[in-house]
Amino acid sequence: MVRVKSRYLLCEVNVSDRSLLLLLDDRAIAAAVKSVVARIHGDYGAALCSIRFSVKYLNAHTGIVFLRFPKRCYKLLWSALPFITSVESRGQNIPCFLNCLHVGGTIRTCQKFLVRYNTQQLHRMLPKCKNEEERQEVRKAILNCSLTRQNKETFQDETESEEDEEE
Amino acid sequence: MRGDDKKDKSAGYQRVVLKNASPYHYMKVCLVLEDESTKLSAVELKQFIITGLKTLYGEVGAALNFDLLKYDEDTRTAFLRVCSRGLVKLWSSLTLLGFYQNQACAFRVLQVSPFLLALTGNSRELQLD
Amino acid sequence: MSVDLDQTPRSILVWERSSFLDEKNRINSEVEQLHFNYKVSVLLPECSSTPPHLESVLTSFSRFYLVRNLPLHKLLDKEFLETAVYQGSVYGLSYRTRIDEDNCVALMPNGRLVLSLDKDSFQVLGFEGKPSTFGNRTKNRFVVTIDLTDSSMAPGGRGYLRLLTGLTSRLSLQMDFLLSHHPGGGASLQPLLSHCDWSEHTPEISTQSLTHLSCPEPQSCDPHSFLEWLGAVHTDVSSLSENSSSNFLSSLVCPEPKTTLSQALRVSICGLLLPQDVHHLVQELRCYLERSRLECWTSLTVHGFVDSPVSWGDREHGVLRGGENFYTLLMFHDHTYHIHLATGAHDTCPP
Amino acid sequence: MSVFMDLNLSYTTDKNRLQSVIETAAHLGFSTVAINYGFEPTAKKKQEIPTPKPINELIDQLPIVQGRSRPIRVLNRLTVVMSDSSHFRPNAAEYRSFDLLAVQPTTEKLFHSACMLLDIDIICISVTEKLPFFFKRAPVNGAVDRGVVFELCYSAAIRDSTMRRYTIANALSLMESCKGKNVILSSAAEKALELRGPYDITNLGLLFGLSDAEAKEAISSTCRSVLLHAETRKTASGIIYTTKTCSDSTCQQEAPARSELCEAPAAKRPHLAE
Repeated sequence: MVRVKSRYLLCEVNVSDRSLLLLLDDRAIAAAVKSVVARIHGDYGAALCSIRFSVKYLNAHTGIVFLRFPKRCYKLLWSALPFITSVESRGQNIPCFLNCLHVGGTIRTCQKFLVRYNTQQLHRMLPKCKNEEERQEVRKAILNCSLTRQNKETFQDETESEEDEEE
Repeated sequence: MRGDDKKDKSAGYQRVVLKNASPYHYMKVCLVLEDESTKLSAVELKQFIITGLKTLYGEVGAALNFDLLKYDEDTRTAFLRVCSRGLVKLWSSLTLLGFYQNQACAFRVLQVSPFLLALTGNSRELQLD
Repeated sequence: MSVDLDQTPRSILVWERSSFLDEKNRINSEVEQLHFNYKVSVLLPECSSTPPHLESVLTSFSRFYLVRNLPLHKLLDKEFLETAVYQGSVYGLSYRTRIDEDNCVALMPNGRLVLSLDKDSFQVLGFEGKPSTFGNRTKNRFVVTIDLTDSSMAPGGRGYLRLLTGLTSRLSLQMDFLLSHHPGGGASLQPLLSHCDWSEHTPEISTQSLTHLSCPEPQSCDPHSFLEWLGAVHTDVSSLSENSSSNFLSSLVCPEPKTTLSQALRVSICGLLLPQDVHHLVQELRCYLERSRLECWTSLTVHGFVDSPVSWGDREHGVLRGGENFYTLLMFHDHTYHIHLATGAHDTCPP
Repeated sequence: MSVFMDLNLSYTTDKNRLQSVIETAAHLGFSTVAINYGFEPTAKKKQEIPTPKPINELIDQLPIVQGRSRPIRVLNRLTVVMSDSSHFRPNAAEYRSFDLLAVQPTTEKLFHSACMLLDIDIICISVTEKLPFFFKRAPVNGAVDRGVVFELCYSAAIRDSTMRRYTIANALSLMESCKGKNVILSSAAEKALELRGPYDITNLGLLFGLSDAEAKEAISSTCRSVLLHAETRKTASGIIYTTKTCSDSTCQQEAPARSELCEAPAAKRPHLAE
């Protein structure tokens, strides 16, 4: 049996006010992507975007999104993503942009990347900590960064993404 | 994509084989409208084609460069030039254009070639009786 | 399967530079190998009316004959073979048939009969052939090449009888046919024509004079740009004279460096044209260049038939979207020339 | 390659319109067309299967194909829209009067049976709605092996932007399973201006995920296989052919095709599983 090949785009939703992130949901992101693809690439893009496209995972806390595109047209669809300027969710227009961090062939590679990426982010945060308590917490978090142990709330995204079976 | 077959400078003989190197493709198209009396200027035709590109390929498609080399208002026949990479897009958007200002229309693509000269000598147009 | 919409079918352009004075020049073979010419167009810069010599060459182009519903086995008629095929060159090409859809037939001057058949007809005919080179995965078209001058194809020979029974009893192909003969003309074709419904045609000449033409420097211009410019001249593209690249409609401009021709003459001739006549025309144009005082040049474009089963020599030819096979000969005052040979997707590289 | 065909021109009672559609098809270079009679059975009341109008009643003189010296060939075809397995009645006498037989399954189960079992020539892929099911590899391969073809119609894509998206999306999903094999492209045109030329359709095929050569086959050689398949459906394994002594007006110019059927190549022999 031939595997249906897909590409997973790991994107970060950047907003000015992080509290707005909590308003996001899968459907809002999917609608935003679909409409921007239809705007940039027209009916043809919209047609491509209706086959096997889905928002695989969204972490409303960290603003991390996994998008799945068919492998043969992901470049075309990806090229429309920078044109997202806002996401309409729960009746509210959230100005934001998507920053693509990684493109992978499976969810697992994306997840591995995300762990590494988050570790880096924590390292960057470390010097900025105000008191010892915070510093300790960040250190602990860094040490806990691994795929086998997912217990920290910070890495909630990983646990959830592993539930998606790979196709 | 440029392959030099052989070069012989001494005898003044030079041969170059250019494969798929044509930068443009040329199309000879004819617009058929339901109401034959409708007048359409060259600018309107180009605008119309751009709308077609925009619906099928969005803003990216609308930005595709093509030239209206020649247009005959009476027969609504036009010569278009498009960069080779955009040929399929332009052609398919012409094919899928079905309405001009709420009246049915169709683009009949008469000939397509990577050489403009080829459009002047199509033996399929030979009429002997 | 891909979603790559940027690709276009293959095209080939061969650019060659040489001199008529060079003994090794291949111009004669290049002209003569394109057997079935549909249209010849000549551009004479700085010329206002057709020079009389040229006019006479053009009017002396051989006549050709259209035979309606020619049963193909008639081409194997003994009398026809003896008076026409064995004596000189016969040019025959099926007319109103399309190479990518129907059965197409060409009778070449060297006595070869080429049948480009669809799968059904090929199987019914039962004659040896090979699959078309352009059919990639599926073999839906077959090419049968028969040398009529071969001993086995002599009337009464084994191959001859097999083909004759194939064409009479199994596959009774009938098609409209364009025929011409060099040097005999209609007289040599009489044995064939006398049995059929036919009409005689003279190649059609048309002349246009052009004024105020921007023109690139032909010696140095890049081949594609030059062909584009020449095409624009032949299709009467008006934006060429305005020459403003910021125009909304068209950004086509004449390649730099450019000059302006105050006048030019465009002559074209259309029909089934023989390479011999084209060759005459080339010679006449050379004389014309010699006679003219100016630093001058002239161009000659020869279009082959789109639906011919062969292009140059016996190279197979087909149609994917357009079956262009043409060459442009650019001649200069100092006997040098440039030749551009162009083919489309279903064609092999020109000689 | 064989001649260009458009195996789906919608039948309308408006005779003039149908004539102009056929004339336009001939003008665009199609050598064979089929007039399609739609039949959509519903559960409530019993409906009559349409009977095809003889071609000479529809059009007085068949137009000459552009650039050729022969007239266009016109066939009849029936398309049954199936929403239940009882809608297709094998061996129905009414089906015999049509040259081509097509079904349009609306559920995955029916699609499966259409691919694997039903004695038909063409499976229509719906292009006016989002696909209610996925194309599984197994039935698609089964259909390819049996010589049944899938049909995509493009005129809906000309009419409306939403339909265009469905057409392209459904076409691409189909190509993923069948890899460009056994696909035909036809118009389903109701009006002359909804028809497009053969080379335009070839180019459109690229959007549907076909290659240049495959797209050209989709309007020529594959259509020819469909006609051969349809002929064999009426015969016993393509070897014996019985005919009532009524002149068949639709086959006037392809006289050799008849005799040659007997020696049709093995690949073109019918795949009658039953």
